[in-house]
Amino acid sequence: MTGDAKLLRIEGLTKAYPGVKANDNVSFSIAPGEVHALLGENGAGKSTLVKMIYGLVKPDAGTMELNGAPFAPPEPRAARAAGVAMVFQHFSLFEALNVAENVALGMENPPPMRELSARIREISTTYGLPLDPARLVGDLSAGERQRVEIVRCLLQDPKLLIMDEPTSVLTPQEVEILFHTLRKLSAEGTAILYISHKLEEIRALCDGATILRGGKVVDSCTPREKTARELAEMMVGAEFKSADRAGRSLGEELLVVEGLSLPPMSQFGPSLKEVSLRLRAGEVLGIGGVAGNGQEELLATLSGERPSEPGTVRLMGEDISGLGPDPRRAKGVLAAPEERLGHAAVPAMSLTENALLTGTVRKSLAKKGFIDMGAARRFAEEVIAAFDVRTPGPHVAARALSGGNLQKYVIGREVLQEPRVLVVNQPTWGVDAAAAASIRQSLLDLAGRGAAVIVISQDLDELMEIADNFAALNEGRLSAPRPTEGLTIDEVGLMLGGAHGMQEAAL
Amino acid sequence: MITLIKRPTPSKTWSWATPIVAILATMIAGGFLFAALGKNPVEAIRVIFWDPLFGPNAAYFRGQLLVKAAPLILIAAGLAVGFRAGIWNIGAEGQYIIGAICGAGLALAVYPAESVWLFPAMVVLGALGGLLWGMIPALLKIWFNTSEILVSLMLVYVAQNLLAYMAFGPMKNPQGFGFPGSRNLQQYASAHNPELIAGTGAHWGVMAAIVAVIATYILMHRHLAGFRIRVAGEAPRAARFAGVNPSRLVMVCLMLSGALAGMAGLFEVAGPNGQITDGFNSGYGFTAIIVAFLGRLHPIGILLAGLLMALTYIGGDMAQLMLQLPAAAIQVFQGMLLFFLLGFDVLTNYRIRIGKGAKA
Amino acid sequence: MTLGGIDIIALTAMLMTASTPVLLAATGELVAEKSGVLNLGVEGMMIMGAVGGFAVAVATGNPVLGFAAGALAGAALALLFAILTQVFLSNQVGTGLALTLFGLGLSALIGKSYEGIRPPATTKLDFGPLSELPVLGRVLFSHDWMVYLSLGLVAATWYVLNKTRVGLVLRAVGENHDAAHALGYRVIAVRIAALAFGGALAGLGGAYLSLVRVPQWTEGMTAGAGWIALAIVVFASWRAERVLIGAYLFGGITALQLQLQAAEYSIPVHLLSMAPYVITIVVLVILSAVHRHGVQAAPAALGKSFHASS
Amino acid sequence: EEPLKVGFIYVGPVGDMGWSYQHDQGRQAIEAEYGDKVQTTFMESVPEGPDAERALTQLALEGNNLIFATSFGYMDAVMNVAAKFPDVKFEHATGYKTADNVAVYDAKFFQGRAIQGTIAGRMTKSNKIGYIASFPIPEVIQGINSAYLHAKKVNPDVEMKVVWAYTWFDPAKEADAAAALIAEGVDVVMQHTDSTAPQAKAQEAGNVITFGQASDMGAFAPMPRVTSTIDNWAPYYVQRVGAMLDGSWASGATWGGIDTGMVEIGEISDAVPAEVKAEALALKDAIAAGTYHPFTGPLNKQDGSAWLAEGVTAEDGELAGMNFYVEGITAELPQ
Ligand SMILES: Nc1ncnc2c1ncn2[C@@H]1O[C@H](COP(=O)(O)OP(=O)(O)OP(=O)(O)O)[C@@H](O)[C@H]1O
Ligand SMILES: Nc1ncnc2c1ncn2[C@@H]1O[C@H](COP(=O)(O)OP(=O)(O)OP(=O)(O)O)[C@@H](O)[C@H]1O
Ligand SMILES: [Mg+2]
Ligand SMILES: [Mg+2]
Repeated sequence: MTGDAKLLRIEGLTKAYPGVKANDNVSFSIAPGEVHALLGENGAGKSTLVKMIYGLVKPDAGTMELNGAPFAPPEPRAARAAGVAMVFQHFSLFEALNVAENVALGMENPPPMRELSARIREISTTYGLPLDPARLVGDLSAGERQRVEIVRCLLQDPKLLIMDEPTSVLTPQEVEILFHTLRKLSAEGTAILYISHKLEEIRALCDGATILRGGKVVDSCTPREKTARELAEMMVGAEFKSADRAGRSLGEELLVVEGLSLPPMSQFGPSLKEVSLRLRAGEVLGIGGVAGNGQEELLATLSGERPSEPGTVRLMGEDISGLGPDPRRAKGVLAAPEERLGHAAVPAMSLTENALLTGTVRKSLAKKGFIDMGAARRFAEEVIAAFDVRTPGPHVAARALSGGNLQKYVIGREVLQEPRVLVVNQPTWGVDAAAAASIRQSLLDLAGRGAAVIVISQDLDELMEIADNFAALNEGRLSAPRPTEGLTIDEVGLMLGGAHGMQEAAL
Repeated sequence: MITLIKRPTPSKTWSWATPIVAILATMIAGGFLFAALGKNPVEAIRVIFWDPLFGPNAAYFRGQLLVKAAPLILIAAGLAVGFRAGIWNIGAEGQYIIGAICGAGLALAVYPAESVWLFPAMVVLGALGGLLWGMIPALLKIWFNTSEILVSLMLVYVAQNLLAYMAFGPMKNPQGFGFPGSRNLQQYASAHNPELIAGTGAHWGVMAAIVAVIATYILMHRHLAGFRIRVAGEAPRAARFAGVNPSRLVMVCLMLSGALAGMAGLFEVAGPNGQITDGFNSGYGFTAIIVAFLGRLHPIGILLAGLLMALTYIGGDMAQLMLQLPAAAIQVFQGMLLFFLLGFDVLTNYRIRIGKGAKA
Repeated sequence: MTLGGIDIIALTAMLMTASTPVLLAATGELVAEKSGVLNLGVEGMMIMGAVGGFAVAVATGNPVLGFAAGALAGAALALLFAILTQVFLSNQVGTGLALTLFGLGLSALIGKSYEGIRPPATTKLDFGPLSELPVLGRVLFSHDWMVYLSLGLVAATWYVLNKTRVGLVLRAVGENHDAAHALGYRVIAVRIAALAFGGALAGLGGAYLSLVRVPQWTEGMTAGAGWIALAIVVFASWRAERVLIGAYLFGGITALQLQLQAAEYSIPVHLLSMAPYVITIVVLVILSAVHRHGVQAAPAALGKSFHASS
Repeated sequence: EEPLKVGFIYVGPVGDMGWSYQHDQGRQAIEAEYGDKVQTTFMESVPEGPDAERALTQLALEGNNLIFATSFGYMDAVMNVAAKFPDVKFEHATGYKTADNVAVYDAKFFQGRAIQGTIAGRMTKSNKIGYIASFPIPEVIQGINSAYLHAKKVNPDVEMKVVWAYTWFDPAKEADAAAALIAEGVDVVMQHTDSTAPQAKAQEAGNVITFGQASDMGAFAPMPRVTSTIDNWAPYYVQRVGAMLDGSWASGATWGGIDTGMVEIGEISDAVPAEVKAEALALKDAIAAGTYHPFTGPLNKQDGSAWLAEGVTAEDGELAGMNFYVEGITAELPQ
């Protein structure tokens, strides 16, 4: 890749954190109008790299050039002024502020609010991402929130748009619309730096890719010319095997949910409306849908965090609707929530203590309420060993683990308690391909041992890969489950309730 | 340039060392303050920290140290449980007052009947009074989602007025020539909370404080219930997931801290203080909040912090007397101690980098 | 105009003066809390403002300089808090309590030589014939300039918070400091500035107490006003205009309580003295019940420490 | 020769310009009088209760031979400590419990109130007098009754409005109380609280007169402060220390008035008309000479029941426990 046509050129960028080189002598370049992918496992250094381009992190060594001129933004303000915009991996939005205010915060010299609102309306409709500037962001769905981030970038006419894992929260139709927008931008000459763990998307969208492993550039390629498996193997640097679904047979009916309704849990949350489902031993039920449509609520009622009306949840004929989490655990109903830090695990507490969080009922980690620390540590070590959790030991705080490793720990903690019914929400969210594969396999193995598993996920490929039946959750309503065999992505998209009001015309 | 780098896990070494470093820093800064006031700094520090423990009349002051520290520790031990759970009871002062009123009320009502059951009944009633007063913010929080910080604080002022009403009205000593204040329970054998061993200062409240420290230690660090309370403070959603009922947690924490504060009030009114007067409460409920933080919300830490705080009070009084150091200087000194303790705490959770290359 | 033996006009005029210190302090605390910092040291900052303002007013004979010094003294103490909580990431609740203790002590030390002195008088604004107007004259046009300044500050705070970019950034920092940081805003700097402003207003409130309302310097003269200011911020559900209502309501009930006594209503004094606090609780309950499913009032990052990890 | 060590504990800061300040003036008078023969120390802002007991013990342990405890609330603490240190002499202000080594002393502040009441009754135009009371205790009630009786005597139309502040010292609250009274139409504000806040409020209002309390509050003369009742402990303190020095100290109860100098009447300012001033001074002289007692019958209690018959004067013991208003006061006494 040579020539003066390059928009951004990076030479030897290096950034070390205590004990780890997040980026090690990274070099690559992007041309105007190019859609370029950054690929790599969790912790490979992708986010660190783009944060340096955006001025959030200062490189230890190396240089950058933008349009041929040296480029070293001391802070995001400078990067924005130079025409670099970024959509973050974790949204940088303010729930209690409205759309226009959120947009204004991402701009250097925003026009007066009235004018800005008009421009938001205008730009968002032009690109097929309609937004009401006066609505509170907290009231928006995940897809709409992302539109806010994108519109915020578009309003600045960026030359380079960075997107860090933008599609993990979108429906297939929304992804299509996003890609349409990105292609339009690229056609207008905007370069796009795109990070995602979803390899099929990379193949569909990107013109080039740089692959990072352990902070170093290990390869580059044109994604269209590779299969997803090949891409994954380039990232991991090893062979890759897909999930093994063999050896399962469906048994008796374990869990029956009927007419389950729940008011919203939080100010901005959705409610559950008349949810019904039946689950048999050995079955994996996939529940798809965009985040914010009742997934958290569903998990909370099934785990017992939010007990429901009598008769709505029955385990093998027994009404467990009114039971809290611990009694349900005693009966074998376990769960692993989506949010790893702060819900499934306590960030500041050690892995041993986090084992106590859910393990006391089935693993006798306490006697008459008094904690048996030794037993808890042994259980934590068991999870670490069985699920290949990479950590110095069980004394380490949960927050010190990378996302993927913590996720393996959380899933492992529940799986090793041998549940009858396990409910997981977003088991592989933001987790790299290798770790995701091992998590999926562990769920399939659990079902193979006769447990029933509900996998709530936004990743439809994942659901198609491991689920026997599929149901869609949309605005708190659950569709009737359908067998995954023979189900097309288009049909699934329709089950998910379309593109949530996006303008089909814009496609 | 100073940069803080978060430690993956808190440093055990520093969590023990920071209090010592902070106390030394306070002595140095306090020395400058005392010197500025024209006093010999070394002598002032010695009078405050050394004399009460090992000075000429130390035998008396060591006992007084317990008398002063006991209510602080008893209240702080209860508060810390709630603080760990993220439930901010700022109104222990009010619960302390109500506990005293309830317990003393019983004694005054049955006066002059003597019975071995009277004092235990007073303790129960005192705890109950504090518990009920603590329940008000709990219930309002559960029913209406009202901030317990403010409700408990406002209730302090309500309790203070109630105390004044009692001291000037229903509980006024009928043989007191119209002067405010109740009978002195020190002169009512069955109701008196006496020194258990003469000269040690140890009364039932001191015993209760020790028991409270041990009990809260077991609760918070050995028992599942305490573990869950800590989880609730660190990550409320994780606590729910673990099976904690948030409403019950609010009730339990506020009732527990209220009951302990109420008991402290009762021990005080039946013992060292002796009577219900309108100025009966001397800020123990508020100082205990500081003690709880100084002790890092850990029962053993609270025990030490309570003693340290009591030492600065008693030593401060001595400095006032011996060196004519103004009472306000002692307050400033206590403030500095807190600042240093809270500020140096950063070393437990962060590594400090100074100099070039630190800016990352 | 009297109602049940109470002179409503006099009461209103009185409560405006009586409420001004708390109004100022609460407005300052509102700004600090909007940026996501809970500073429980209002009482300490107020009393430092009271002594600082008094000392300078006496030394210079100029109350205006006194008020400026009061604001500076409050801000200085707030900066101490800011350094501890923002740079050294100390616990905000504990540090705030320590700040109160420290401020009370330090002010008493500084104030020793100012006891029993009278400060220079703060002038009342002369509205000429306006102050002769019936009803309105007493209520609106009979005060010293600080009363009007405090009202102006509330209005300005409302305007800046809701209508300007500075206010937007401040609110953003208080809502989600990580997102604000990712967008390139200096979270710590914004918070330090907000704290300093809060301290300055608390100091101004304290100076008003020692220079106008009482007027003299005495140890511990704030007598809990700082705590009331904190309560009023919550009471106002973090809205500037409601801070005004809250402060005047509280001041009004307090003043009314004494007027009822003077008018020989035979309500037990202690019940009356409790009234402002009980009513505050009742109003809090009503507001909380109303807002239960409505807009969440408290800034989402309130009381949480921020440490930029990148 | 070892100096005599004399200790003091004060309930407030010495700079309160009121109660504790006046006691400290007395302490300084001792030093001025006896020089090297005495050595005094004090502890300020000592809360009533166990802290006071500790402070007293501390003073005793430090070798003080005579200790003044200057607040009513120290009473039981004084008795406890005195029992433990029989060789140390204690003096307790305003209390009523004595022992071999505990003496009590107090001043007849109601005598000053009689003079204030006379001036108030003469000078009020609205015929409404306001009274900021601290706590409903005998000393304060004596003051209210005395002031009312003497105002009424010279002006039968006078009304008395009482606001209970429940504090000895809270400038902001006192200012509010004064403002509330002024809003009720009073043009005389009396106070039994120690700060000058009411003086400042009266000055602001313009035509309201006040009286210095505890200390002279001369900064507000000639208006609004027209005169004052000063607590002057110096003569008593000097005399008691003298008794210690010559070995004649004995326990007892002292209730001094204008005659002993313990109650001092501050300069009557020019704002008071000459004939009123003369009347007030005559009253003062009569009280000092013992020819007039402010509570002299016929007097009825508020409920109309008879209290003192014609010509009978109130006993000290009876006054010490006074818990009722006299006839004519319309407010209700808090119970
Ligand atoms: N603030 C930090 N402090 C210390 N180490 C860090 C920090 N941020 C990142 N790292 C280290 O840098 C490495 C690269 O992290 P980075 O977030 O860039 O990975 P990534 O490729 O974006 O991963 P993912 O796919 O999970 O988003 C991490 O493995 C981590 O060890
Ligand atoms: N502030 C920090 N201080 C020290 N180490 C950190 C910090 N932030 C991250 N790390 C280190 O970085 C590693 C990976 O962190 P990171 O958050 O990038 O994980 P991740 O794999 O990218 O997960 P996710 O996909 O959820 O972002 C962890 O091992 C952790 O030790
Ligand atoms: Mg990451
Ligand atoms: Mg990343």
